Amino acid sequence: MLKKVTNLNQEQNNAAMRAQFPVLQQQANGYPLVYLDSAATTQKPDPVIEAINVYYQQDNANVHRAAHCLSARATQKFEHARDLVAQFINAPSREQVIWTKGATEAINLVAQSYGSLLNLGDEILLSTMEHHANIVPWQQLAQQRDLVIRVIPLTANGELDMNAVSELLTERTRIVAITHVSNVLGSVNPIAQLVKMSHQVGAKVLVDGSQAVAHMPVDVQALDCDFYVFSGHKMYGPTGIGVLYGKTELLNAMPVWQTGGEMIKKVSFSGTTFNALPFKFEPGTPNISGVIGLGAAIEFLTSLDRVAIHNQEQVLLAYAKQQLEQLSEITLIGSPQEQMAVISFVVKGEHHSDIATLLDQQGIAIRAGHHCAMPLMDALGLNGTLRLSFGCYTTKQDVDAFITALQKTLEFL
Amino acid sequence: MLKKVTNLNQEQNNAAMRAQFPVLQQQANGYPLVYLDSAATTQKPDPVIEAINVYYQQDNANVHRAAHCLSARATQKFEHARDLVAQFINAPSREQVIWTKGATEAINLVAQSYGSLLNLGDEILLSTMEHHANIVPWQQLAQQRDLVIRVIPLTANGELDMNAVSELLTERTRIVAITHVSNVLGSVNPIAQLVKMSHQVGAKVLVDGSQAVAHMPVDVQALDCDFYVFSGHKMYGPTGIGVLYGKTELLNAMPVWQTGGEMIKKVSFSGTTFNALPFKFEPGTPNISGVIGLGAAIEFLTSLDRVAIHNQEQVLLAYAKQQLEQLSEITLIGSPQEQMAVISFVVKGEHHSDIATLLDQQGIAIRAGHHCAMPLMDALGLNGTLRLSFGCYTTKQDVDAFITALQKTLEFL
Amino acid sequence: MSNQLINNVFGNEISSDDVLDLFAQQSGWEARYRQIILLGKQLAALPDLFKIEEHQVDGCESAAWLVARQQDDSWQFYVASDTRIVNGLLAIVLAAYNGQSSEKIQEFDIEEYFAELGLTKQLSPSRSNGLHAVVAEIKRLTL
Amino acid sequence: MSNQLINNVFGNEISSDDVLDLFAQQSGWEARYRQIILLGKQLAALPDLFKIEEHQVDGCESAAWLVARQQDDSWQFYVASDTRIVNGLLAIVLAAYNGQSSEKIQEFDIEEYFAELGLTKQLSPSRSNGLHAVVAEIKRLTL
Ligand SMILES: Cc1ncc(COP(=O)(O)O)c(C=O)c1O
Ligand SMILES: Cc1ncc(COP(=O)(O)O)c(C=O)c1O
Repeated sequence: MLKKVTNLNQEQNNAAMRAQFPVLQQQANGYPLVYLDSAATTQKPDPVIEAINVYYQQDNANVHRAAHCLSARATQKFEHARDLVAQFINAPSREQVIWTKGATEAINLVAQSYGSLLNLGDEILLSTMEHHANIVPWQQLAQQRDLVIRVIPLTANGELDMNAVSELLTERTRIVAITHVSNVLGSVNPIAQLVKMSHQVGAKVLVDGSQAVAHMPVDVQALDCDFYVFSGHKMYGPTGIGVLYGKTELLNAMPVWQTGGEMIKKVSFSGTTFNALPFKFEPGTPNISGVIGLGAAIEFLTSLDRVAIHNQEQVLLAYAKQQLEQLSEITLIGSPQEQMAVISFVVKGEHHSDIATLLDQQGIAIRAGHHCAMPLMDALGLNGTLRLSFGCYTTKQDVDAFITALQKTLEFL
Repeated sequence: MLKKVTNLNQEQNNAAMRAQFPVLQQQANGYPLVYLDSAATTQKPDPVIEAINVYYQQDNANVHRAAHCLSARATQKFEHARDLVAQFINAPSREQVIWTKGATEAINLVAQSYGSLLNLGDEILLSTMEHHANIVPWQQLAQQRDLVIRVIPLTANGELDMNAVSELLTERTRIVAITHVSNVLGSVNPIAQLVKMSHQVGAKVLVDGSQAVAHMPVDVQALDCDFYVFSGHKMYGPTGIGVLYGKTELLNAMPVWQTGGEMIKKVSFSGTTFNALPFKFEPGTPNISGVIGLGAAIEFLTSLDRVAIHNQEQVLLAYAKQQLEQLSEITLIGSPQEQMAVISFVVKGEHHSDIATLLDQQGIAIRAGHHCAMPLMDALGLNGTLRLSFGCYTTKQDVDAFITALQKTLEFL
Repeated sequence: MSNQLINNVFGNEISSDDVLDLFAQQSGWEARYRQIILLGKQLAALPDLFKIEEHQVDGCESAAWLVARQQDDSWQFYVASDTRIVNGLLAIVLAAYNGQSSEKIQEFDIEEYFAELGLTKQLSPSRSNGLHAVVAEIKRLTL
Repeated sequence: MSNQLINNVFGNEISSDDVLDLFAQQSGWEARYRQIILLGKQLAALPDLFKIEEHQVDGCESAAWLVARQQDDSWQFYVASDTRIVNGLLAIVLAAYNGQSSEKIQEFDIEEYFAELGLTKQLSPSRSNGLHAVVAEIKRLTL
């Protein structure tokens, strides 16, 4: 559907890329829309929108146990998307890819199912930079089962304090739940190293890949993580669909969580037996169009020259930081060695919300607030930041327009 | 978007209706597609497909806490859909409409959250005709908390045995979970009466409206039920979205279930407080396009002359039953007094799967199997049935084509 | 800082009509937002002692507080937020509500007022500024 | 009914080439499915004693059983299903696999075979007939 765009210069490249994203072709408050909120949700390219359309216009039917050809076709597309995801993250088998409604549900699934195997005094290790989705489910679990939550602190530049990790990991640590990339600071965490250290004490590792999958290659076997979760809507795919990857022996050992149709083998009032992976964790009619749209998003992503996209995002990141640093009122938050597509900053003497509102008046969409990371804000002593975040469609022009509008806003206030 | 089609004769009506459903305009195995599997999932009309398109092409952004106009627009549409659902089922307030990924998740939410308030020896009352989605979550709960499950048997014609109900309801009954309409027999259950009886012993009632909402008006206040659940994809809406309605005092009293972003007020490692209804039960980025598509489906449904549609479905039901009864090999399963858009039958000496496969060869899509109702199959002494089910787009021609193909199949075997 | 609640000029000296007049002369976001921020600066400071959870209005990305006092028939509202723009918007709201009776407050068409000001979007429940929540709270208190 | 496993004609007397020849002459669903059902009728009955959970193949909407026996180098499979069409499809599968060595079974291109028969869809994992599961199970047993 989508060819690799090569042999064009950068601007033509950008134009060809942006042309595929209908949302970007609009004005906001009378200015051309500059969308710098991709960490909240990415925009969707034509092939993804089209895949959803085609599904509803040609193939819509309930999946599995198909007696009729429409259902067989829907099932085939649905299960093909599972293959695409498995390849995308290099999962050893397709049965290890479980559909959820998003990263949040995937973490809840692990916390409530795998978590039910934990006991009084067992420890869970989180970090200060986690998104609420990777904190609250563990807090709830800890309350229910009398577990202990420990927290990896950050260094001054906004990275995991790896020196603290070896002390925090104990023989009681059962789960380490950690984000691959911070949604506030952009910090990329040393997952492979953390996994190795955690496995040494017998702890399992869940990686929150929400902010990673769209921006860097993810290889769950190379990371050797036990669980990996992400949302479709942050990687150019539809809303309402996400993925839980898990190691087979863990997924098999875990009790079922939500139950209902599709995930059973035999139901009777005297007792019920359950289906095998992946269906064991997929009760009810799934988000079929969401799954198929996510498949299209992965085809879109893999059709791109991902190294080039990554490089472009890195160049923009460096450029935006350099431009921001020239403004004396601005303080960048965090300066991790490896940073991915996200920049947080604050403006001296101004509330983030005022800045965001005035930028919006100039067509610039960025996010202001705690970014669902209140414990991180507390640790930083901030009540919020302004955050700009990039996607494959972000250009130098976007950054320039943002800087111009920001300068204007600062003069204005 | 859609005008009431009046002053046309029935055939023109039908043609105008069918023209709105792109899936129906195709051939299956060389024959015009005859889709008689609407109880599994309904087809989607243009306005629903278009609403999803418009969202992704013009409005896509993460909802709530909007600093920028794209997000404000997405939020406005998203929350407007909640108003539409509240009106559609006559909920007293919009905050009582909670988005889930489907009926299955809605039942799991109640079973796991409200269910956690139940204690040893408390009783749950189900019926023999329940879908697995309204059985297995309660079985799991009963196992975890040592509860007792009781089951309302059916009468010979496939209705709830209301005489048995008064005996089965005891002062230990805490929840009655019952389907509004059977997905196998089409039986319409006397919910208002059941609710009254259940409330007399202090039990709460959850109604599984999956097979009702597309076919009959639902008024949760008139039913006085405590919870009502349904899926969008069975009422002309998208996949991956469903609704839990609940009484405010119950929803407020229930502990949170899944947790994460959006559903919190304040998060810190020393403790977390939660948001108010409906957000308390909606962690993470929601299925925004699903919600907006469901809103469009409700606008579509309410734009129709629903009485006329209901009557047409009833006429087709009677016609199809009458045609089937003329075939000596056919036995209809169940003959409830009030029946909705669904017919089950078996063929003497033939396996349902063979019949369905051969009908599929002739372009006819019906379902064969246990329909996620194994306990009902056991009670009926069957290993499966053939099921045809209708939607607003089903015509007499569909039924005729089905009967012709069925006769041909019977001759063939 | 004093611990006394100080009545605002808004609604007492500056009416909603005054605000409408002010905005009729502004065009473009810059002029409008300059005006908003100026109005916000004229809000009487809310003593810290009132900035407690009881007075905090939920549903705002930034913090906002609302204190209400009824004397005889009419209401006075005291507000604060930690952002300039929300302060300005609160001033505009108070211009319509302060010194009014419950009936007048219920009757007043605030949507229409904000529409005339060209600020419809700021009042929308889909905005995170919390203005909608403050207005809803005022209406609830004066019901 | 005997308790003995009886070798099938399929794969032993009727080869996959024979089946291909048979289907080459049929066109239209009626002829093809008539042929399938006829083939199914020629399956040797599987004694009830073998119809136990251990032999049941998961993933079928209808029940299907598979028993495998290896003698010297070659395999014999014994199957049953409660539907006519699946029985026929199983007969077609056995025509390719019975009497073959593990290597031959692994090598045989069953997708291509079903494609030539015009039955690609019946072998698809998205079909509920369980044929795909039976073939997968045979491949697993002979690995
Ligand atoms: C009566 C009934 N209840 C529950 C369900 C489950 O709905 P879903 O699979 O959309 O969650 C269905 C549909 O399959 C149904 O027919
Ligand atoms: C790091 C991180 N984890 C988890 C989430 C939650 O994802 P979702 O809301 O799609 O479930 C997000 C996005 O908001 C995130 O950025």
